[in-house]
Amino acid sequence: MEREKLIAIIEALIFASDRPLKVKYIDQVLSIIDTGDVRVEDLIGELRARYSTDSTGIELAEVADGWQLRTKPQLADWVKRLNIVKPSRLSTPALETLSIVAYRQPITHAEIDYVRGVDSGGVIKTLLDRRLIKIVGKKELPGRPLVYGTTQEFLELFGLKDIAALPSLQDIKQISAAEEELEKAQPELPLPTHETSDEE
Amino acid sequence: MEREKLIAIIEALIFASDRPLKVKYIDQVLSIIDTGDVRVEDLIGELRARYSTDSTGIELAEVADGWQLRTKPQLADWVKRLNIVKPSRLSTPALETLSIVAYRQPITHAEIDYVRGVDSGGVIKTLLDRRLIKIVGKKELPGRPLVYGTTQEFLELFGLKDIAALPSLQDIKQISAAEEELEKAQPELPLPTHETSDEE
Amino acid sequence: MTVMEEDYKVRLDVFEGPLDLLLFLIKRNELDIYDIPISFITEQYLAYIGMMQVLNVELASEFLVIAATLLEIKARMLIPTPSEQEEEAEDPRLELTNRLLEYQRFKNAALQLNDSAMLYRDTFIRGMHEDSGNEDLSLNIDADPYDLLVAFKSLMDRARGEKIAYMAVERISVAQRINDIMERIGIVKSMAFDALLPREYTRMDIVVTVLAILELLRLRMLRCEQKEPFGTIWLFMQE
Repeated sequence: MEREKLIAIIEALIFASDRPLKVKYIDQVLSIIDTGDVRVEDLIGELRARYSTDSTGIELAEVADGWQLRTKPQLADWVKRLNIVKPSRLSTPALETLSIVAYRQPITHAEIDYVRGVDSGGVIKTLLDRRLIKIVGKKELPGRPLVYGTTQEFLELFGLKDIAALPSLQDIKQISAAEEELEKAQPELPLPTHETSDEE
Repeated sequence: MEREKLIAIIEALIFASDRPLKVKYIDQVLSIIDTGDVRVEDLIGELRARYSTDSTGIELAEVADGWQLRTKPQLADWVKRLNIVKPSRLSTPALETLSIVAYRQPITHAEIDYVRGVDSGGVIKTLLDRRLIKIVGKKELPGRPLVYGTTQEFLELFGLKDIAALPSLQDIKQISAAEEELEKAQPELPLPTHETSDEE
Repeated sequence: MTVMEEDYKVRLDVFEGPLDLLLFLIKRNELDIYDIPISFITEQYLAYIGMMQVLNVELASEFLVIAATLLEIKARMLIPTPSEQEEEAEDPRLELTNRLLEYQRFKNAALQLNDSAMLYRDTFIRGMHEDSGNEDLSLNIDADPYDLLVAFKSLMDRARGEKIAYMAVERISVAQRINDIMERIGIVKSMAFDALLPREYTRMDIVVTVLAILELLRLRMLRCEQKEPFGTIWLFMQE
């Protein structure tokens, strides 16, 4: 196999690997073909040189006894800016809390804690800051606790016309109803008797 | 800033992003500097060309309305030998259902069942859980059934730029012509004889 | 006929549903999908279903629905049409033909989809995770209502699970369970194991039920069968 092709394979391997890739693993992968007297280390050297020019944003680094592609340190500020600009997913606690507020509003802090089984103070604060939930009043209970509900921003973010447009638990039951019915139905079925059924 | 430097930044951004990166986010990141009349699309084009040679194992692909670095499909067997990723497979029912949703979205559960001729509840659930389809709303029909559409993840899985990039639906024969024939034949309503119709 | 049966048996698990079976029958007999000989295809279809029943293969109810549709079309085609006035009478086969064509179209589309460069099968993205800053940095959020629903449902399930576990203490004993099982199985003579469990069962219910069954098996009051690994466990009344 040509040298260029081998370099391409090594590049793909290092790129796809979830941790720094050791040379011995590259050797293993390539062991099914005859690479002649080409040394993997030399090929990596060539690949590394290719990434060392100023016009590339990635570099091939030797880390933890393996090889890894990563963005060049001098571009770090740009990459950080990306994290600010790009949308991210909500964390699980945030998503859980938001779903409780959405489906059970108006709801108090204590009730959210009860459902989640953990204190949700921090998450509630984050969601308030992000304007996804808001204080909608106080409950007629000792201490008059605040109650929360979702905001217009919440609806816009999730692309919902109104709160009634949220998919309901009933909806999800419909989806999996087929499976459940199948499971339920099975036990009741007449036994596959061994001696019967020669009718067609 | 020089062109080469800008390309390097864009490469770093695309590399650092865990999902296909939209041009608008690149624009936003670069908005703090004066890029003159350079268009990000053109820079991406240059970067893409750089990755298109045989000596690289990676390619720059336009996926889900964004840009992503991926290993070249022709090197898949080599990468699989690393055993680092769970291979993704979809069952035939899943693929069928997915293509129906992709081409006919927004579509209800009942409509999918009608096309496939079997209940698709279990498959729909699986596809929802794998985030390949999503609930896009409710239909103004009795019972307000949910309607489904495909997701970003669907586009990413199949390497599609957008839904319009799907190949057009095709028959074995040309249907339009055949349907006309069927319609022509109708008024006479010939009884179905087995030896008829050897047209074309 | 025997050759055909062999053929079907091999293909048993291949059919995705009745439409898939019909398409197979049409292709196999080299029929014209635009002019389906309905009595012939109905015969073939029913023969297949009959065979499934002989082989004790559990058929989805949709197979029977399509069987009924075929018979209905067949009947309608046998009714002589007063040819003059029924100018715009529809071919009774039209809807079925359209469904078959539509289904075939999507079968093709599915194959095409499967042929594309699939992520994690034909192509791979960067495996290593860059140190992307914490997510709170981001000002906007990628949101999907289904995420909310799933989050809420799992919370509710979790809550329900706790309640059941709490009540488990006062559930019935092994002795009670034995009486219960014998009473129920005495009527129907045989039952699937899971049918013996309450509708909402806890781990404790399973344990109690298994202990009760083991006891009944030991006493030779029940017989137990399982056709395949992980298949349904059937219990028979020992006469």
